[in-house]
Amino acid sequence: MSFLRAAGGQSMEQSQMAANLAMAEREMEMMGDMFHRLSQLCHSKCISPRYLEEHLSKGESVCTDRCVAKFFDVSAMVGKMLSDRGEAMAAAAAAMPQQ
Amino acid sequence: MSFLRAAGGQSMEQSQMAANLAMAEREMEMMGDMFHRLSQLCHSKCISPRYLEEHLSKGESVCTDRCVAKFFDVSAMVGKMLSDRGEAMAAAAAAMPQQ
Amino acid sequence: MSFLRAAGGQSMEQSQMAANLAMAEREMEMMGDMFHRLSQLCHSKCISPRYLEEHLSKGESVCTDRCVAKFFDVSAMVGKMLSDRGEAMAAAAAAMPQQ
Amino acid sequence: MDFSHLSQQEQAHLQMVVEQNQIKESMRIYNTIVDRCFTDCIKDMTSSALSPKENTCVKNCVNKFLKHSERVGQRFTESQVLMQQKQMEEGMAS
Amino acid sequence: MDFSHLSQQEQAHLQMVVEQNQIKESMRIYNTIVDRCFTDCIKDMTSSALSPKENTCVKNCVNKFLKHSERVGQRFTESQVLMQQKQMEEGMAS
Amino acid sequence: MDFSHLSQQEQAHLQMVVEQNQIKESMRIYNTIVDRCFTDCIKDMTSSALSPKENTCVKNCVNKFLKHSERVGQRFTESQVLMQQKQMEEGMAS
Repeated sequence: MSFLRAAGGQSMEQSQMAANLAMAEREMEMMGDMFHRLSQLCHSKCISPRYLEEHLSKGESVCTDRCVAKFFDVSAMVGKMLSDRGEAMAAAAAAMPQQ
Repeated sequence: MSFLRAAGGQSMEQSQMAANLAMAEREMEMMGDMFHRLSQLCHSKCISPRYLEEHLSKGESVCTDRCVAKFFDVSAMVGKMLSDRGEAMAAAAAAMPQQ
Repeated sequence: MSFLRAAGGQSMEQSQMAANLAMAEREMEMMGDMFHRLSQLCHSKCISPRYLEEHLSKGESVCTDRCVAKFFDVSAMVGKMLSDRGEAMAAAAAAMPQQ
Repeated sequence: MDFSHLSQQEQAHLQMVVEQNQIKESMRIYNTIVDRCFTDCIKDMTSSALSPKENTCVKNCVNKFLKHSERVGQRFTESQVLMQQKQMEEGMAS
Repeated sequence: MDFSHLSQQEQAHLQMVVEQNQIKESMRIYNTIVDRCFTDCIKDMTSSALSPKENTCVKNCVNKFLKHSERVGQRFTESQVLMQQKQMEEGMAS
Repeated sequence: MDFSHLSQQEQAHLQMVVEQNQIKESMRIYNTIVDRCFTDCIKDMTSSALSPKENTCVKNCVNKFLKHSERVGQRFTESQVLMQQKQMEEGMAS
């Protein structure tokens, strides 16, 4: 973030701004990563690897729609389980060696 | 790029230099990533996972050569298709959620 | 490392400090990556993907213990083979755990 | 994502970041397509040239990949909108 | 890892880095679990809602994943300790 | 890659970047080998020690991996050179 660095002394607003931007950037990156994973998973589940046709078949289209819906359901479920465990999650992070 | 930062006011040449370096660095990184993917793909296609021998067999060697050639052909073909669609590619990027 | 940048002229101790921190950070990141790979590999080797039960079975537990032991053995073996050959390779092996 | 809470200067900077992101995203799509279509279509290593069959397979694979991504993108966006509405309603209710 | 050779200021900074690392690590664990449990448990695409069977499978998958990680973590830490002891002994001997 | 258009100072900096890159690259190779050889060679979990058969398998796997990488590298470099020549010729022709 070169323009931030250029901006001499870091005032209160500037560091707030930097924090906002950093968060927006991270959010964008996370969205991109999620979309990538989702696409990969649903491609594997729904697209036949024989490629006799360049269009999505009816079956492939419907499968894709359902796959996306289920992916979000599973994501929400896992997210809830992890936050319910709160500490267990911290434990999982603590199982991470050498902090 | 700490030495660039150290260099007080950013003159025209300096920012040009930074841009050159950044591009060279990115190019190097891309080359490394491509080589890694290529090696992985051709290992999967050509190397028998039984490892009875430490040398490449004649068949594995020839397979590897052809695999590399085909990888570049497929890469070029995909690259051409994507740039021909130009906009379709932009569409693919636009399919990326919420920019 | 913004606080380092803030710290005006870079004294000898400061650049030493930066180097120490950078190394500690890299070490931490490497540990995290290694733990991730190890977990993934041993999950594939030991955990049945049918999930009829939420607890680790006796067999899965024992398998996991042995899997971790074997992973370290293979890592050490590969590290030794790489450092025995070539100098460029040796740098990598030296950076690795199991020094 | 809603960025209306950002200042004008922030939005200008974000614009630049978004563009860099798109380049990176395009590279990722390109690499993903090559990996997927190479893996699925290239089976025959008796020649170093692509066979007509492999050629057709790669073409279909690329087109199908893009159509699939587009469809996933549509569903993805819809889900995001739904989730945001739900969050807003919950916000109102409380 | 032993960080006692770092200065106090370094340790404060490291603390911050460690925290950021934990967030990144948690995200990685979350993504890995979703990918693994989705791949292993979601087989039936005749409906867009999770079946009771899929539901149970995901629950078991998540819990088993966490227990497995914990066990790997224990063995991992033990191995690290052993290696460090060995290194110290070798250091003494020389 | 041709870097002759860079200034001397740029080349010195690039040198450093190249070295850091090599370390990262070496780490990636090391990790890739361990993952591949562990996956392909370690099948038997009835003991926590490597069997002689597993031992031999890992040795062959590592050596074969390196020989394969080397061969891919040769073909890769040749292709790069060919492509640059082609680009130069096209540049001349236009």
